[in-house]
Amino acid sequence: MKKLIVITLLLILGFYLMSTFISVPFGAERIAGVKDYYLKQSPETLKVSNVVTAIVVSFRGFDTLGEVTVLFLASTALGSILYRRRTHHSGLNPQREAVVSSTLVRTGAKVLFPMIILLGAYVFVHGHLTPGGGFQGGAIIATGFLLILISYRKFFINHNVLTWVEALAGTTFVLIGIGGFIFANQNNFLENFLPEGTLNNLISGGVVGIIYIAVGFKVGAEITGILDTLLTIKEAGLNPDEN
Amino acid sequence: MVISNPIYFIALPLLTAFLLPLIGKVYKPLIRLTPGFVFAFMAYISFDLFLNLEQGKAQIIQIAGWAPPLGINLVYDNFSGFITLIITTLAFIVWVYSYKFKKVGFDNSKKFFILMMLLVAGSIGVVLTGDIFNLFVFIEITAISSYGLTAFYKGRDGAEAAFKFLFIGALSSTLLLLGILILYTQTGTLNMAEIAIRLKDVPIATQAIILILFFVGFGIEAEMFPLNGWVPDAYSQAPGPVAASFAGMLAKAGIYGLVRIIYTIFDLNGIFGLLLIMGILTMIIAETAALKQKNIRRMLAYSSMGQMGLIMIAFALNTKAGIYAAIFLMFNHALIKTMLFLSAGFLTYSTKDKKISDLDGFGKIMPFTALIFGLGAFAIVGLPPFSGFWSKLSVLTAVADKTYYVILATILLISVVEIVYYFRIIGRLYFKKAHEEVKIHKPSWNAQVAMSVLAILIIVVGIYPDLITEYISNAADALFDKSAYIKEVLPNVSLN
Amino acid sequence: MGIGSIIFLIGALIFILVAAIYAVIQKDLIHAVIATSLISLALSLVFYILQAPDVALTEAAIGIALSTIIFIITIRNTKRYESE
Amino acid sequence: MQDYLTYSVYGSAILLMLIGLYAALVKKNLIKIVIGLSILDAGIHLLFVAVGYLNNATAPIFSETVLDKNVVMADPVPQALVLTAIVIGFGVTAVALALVVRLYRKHNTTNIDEIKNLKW
Repeated sequence: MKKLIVITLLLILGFYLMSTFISVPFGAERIAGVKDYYLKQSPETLKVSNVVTAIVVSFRGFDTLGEVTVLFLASTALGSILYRRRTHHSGLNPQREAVVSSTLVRTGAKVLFPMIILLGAYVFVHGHLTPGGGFQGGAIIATGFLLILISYRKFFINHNVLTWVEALAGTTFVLIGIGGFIFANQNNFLENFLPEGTLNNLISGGVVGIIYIAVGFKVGAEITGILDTLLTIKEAGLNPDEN
Repeated sequence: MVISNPIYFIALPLLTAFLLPLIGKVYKPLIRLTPGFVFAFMAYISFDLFLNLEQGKAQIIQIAGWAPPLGINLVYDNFSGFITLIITTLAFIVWVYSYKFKKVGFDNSKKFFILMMLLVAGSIGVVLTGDIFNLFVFIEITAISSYGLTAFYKGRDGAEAAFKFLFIGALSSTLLLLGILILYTQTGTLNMAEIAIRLKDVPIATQAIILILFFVGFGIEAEMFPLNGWVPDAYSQAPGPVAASFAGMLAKAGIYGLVRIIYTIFDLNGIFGLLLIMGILTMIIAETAALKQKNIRRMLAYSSMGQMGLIMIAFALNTKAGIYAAIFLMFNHALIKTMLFLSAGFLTYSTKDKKISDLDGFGKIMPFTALIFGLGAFAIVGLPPFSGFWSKLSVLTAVADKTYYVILATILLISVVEIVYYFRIIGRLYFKKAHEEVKIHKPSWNAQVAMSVLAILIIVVGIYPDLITEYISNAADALFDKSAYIKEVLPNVSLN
Repeated sequence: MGIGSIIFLIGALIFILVAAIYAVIQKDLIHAVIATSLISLALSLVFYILQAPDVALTEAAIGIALSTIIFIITIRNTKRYESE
Repeated sequence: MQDYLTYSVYGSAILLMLIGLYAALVKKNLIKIVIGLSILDAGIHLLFVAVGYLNNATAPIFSETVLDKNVVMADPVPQALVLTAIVIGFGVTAVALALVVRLYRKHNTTNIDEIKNLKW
């Protein structure tokens, strides 16, 4: 009975959504809006060839700050929800009791790990030139650490390093923002205060590249932190007296 | 002056939240002190900015140097400034209260303050931003920090409440995202002022769909009727100061977003009827549910929902008097509910179930806290010497001006219900014999300071309402005059 | 858009829907999670065809790998089968 | 042809959302609910990118070969927005799963009907 009601409601919702979206046919020319300006200004003024990067980091850079905050928040909230007790003796990773993975997996992981990290770094360093950027690069780096974490059960991520990377990358982002506030022409938060350079050079786009590198470090560190928290979940003993 | 800039309301808490783990490595007590400095500074600049803001003017902050509609912009006008002022002040007071926040250890107080700071930053972001997608990002920031804070205590059923909250929140924020997408396809822009201009050419049916999606998206934080299932659970399971800041900041940010969308972007006649019906339903259902509650925190949560319903009714009147009353109510509700939650936190500190019946005779056992709670109860039902009276009076006159006599009668009836359940508690506090064995927990000095400041504010505003009526009236003007908002944000665009 | 891309696009969309239905009705949660991971895989191909390489890359890294792994870790810490 | 594409792309995106919503609303298993939410997210992301596509467009990147400005480019704005949305969705999923683990620790079940300390 409940299923029937839900399905009926969903079909009504689907019908209305479909009738709304029919008015903008797939692939047809769209209403003129901010996008035309972005497509024009991004290569001309900002000297960033990847327009999506230009929008994410410069035109809508504030969203990106918020987005990085969301990830930071997720990793903090995860820590507070799952209550990781700190193991002070760092060798005592609870996962060491788990089954050791095969030599093949371990060797493969060892070979792949540097390549994955390199790919991730490449993706976020070239964020303003090619597809990709801080989020993608950071996520790729996190997958590299994930590979190591699941193939070497004794691998222990030093949380001090993670904390430092996370905090410094986040601070760099905000400080670049405040730098724009102080040094840039119009004194706006996040405004570019470095020379733009020439289009399609690695060093171009002013602060865009630097911000995306900071984002890459931060996203990589945060997702690695989330994965590590979840992987060491067994450690979390719930003490009912803890109120 | 460079120091006073609305951008700091968001940049500063984010910076501190990112740095807090490092600060903790330098010197542990700084974890608790730094948020206080930041909140105090934010409260200072919000006073500075608000008092220097000319009436009817707005301060537009461009981010990254792109003038609106291209980049994201913050709009600091009389209305958003007033709400920011409330939020920053409450944030500081809540920090004072929770400075010695139980003995949870430094690692946990670090997480607590990070989540708390981002909740404040997110709420202020929702209030200040002038960009519809940025609004969504800030809504998500407030939402995720609230999930974390709700589940903060391990001993309670916080995880259950948080999951419920997360479920409703994730669904409604997805629908909000869908609404934003439809808006973008129809108007080609994300700036709220420009959307308001371009929406005239959009078919009414499409507008209605977008509006319903937005209603669902903001309704959850504004505690609107079908979406407020999380409220009593989250308020009763979260730590005391968190419940206080949900009432004072989260709900305020939600209702702000809703009315900003309704008044500034859309131009549909049916909206106000819908908001009115939702407000009445929310108020009636919540207040009658509050009457039945045995747990004091749940009762306060239902009462908070009822108040939000009343605020919605006042906003739905679509007159200046109605908006004025609604903003006054928001001010009072933020202050008084915070005070009630903070004092209730200490009254029921040692009891396990936080039952109302456990409070018998506490008027003698904990005179100060009980007095604060009593003051709050008197103020929230709208008795004369307190500030709640003036806001309730202005709501009633605004409704009467519109000649909605049925609604007037309903509000009066619901007020009686409110009086019944609040006075029941006061009766228990002062006129019942105490239980044999009571464990009490004396509020620490900083908590006493926090509660006293709130109490003094309420009494002062109650005796001299003229102190703030001018600001509220300016805020109401800022919301009501849509074309002024558009002109401030987009000075080069001519309307029509 | 060439005819080849269109056929590929339609095929990927059908695959996505089938995988989604499978993910919803499957009682074994690990299988359901693998199906959602396949949704992400097909989705990132669709994004690539629709000229959104940035989004495709993000979906590939986050949707296929990271989301799936956090689901699997959770399932390993809870129950694998959905009971009626 | 164009009509068929409109119906099939938007239709499947909306259908994907509905499937996700159905799972989230009807299923009793907490992990299934989270899976439903992530399918719902996937549907929205598809819808975003589909709306941004223009006929015969290239990706919005000015490499050396497409520097003549007459090339039609896909709308970059929905792509930028969906990047943000994907990352936010990942954060929400992680928090949701952490809550599931904690609920399982406490109640030893992932069935929503058996977790009812608070009234729904």
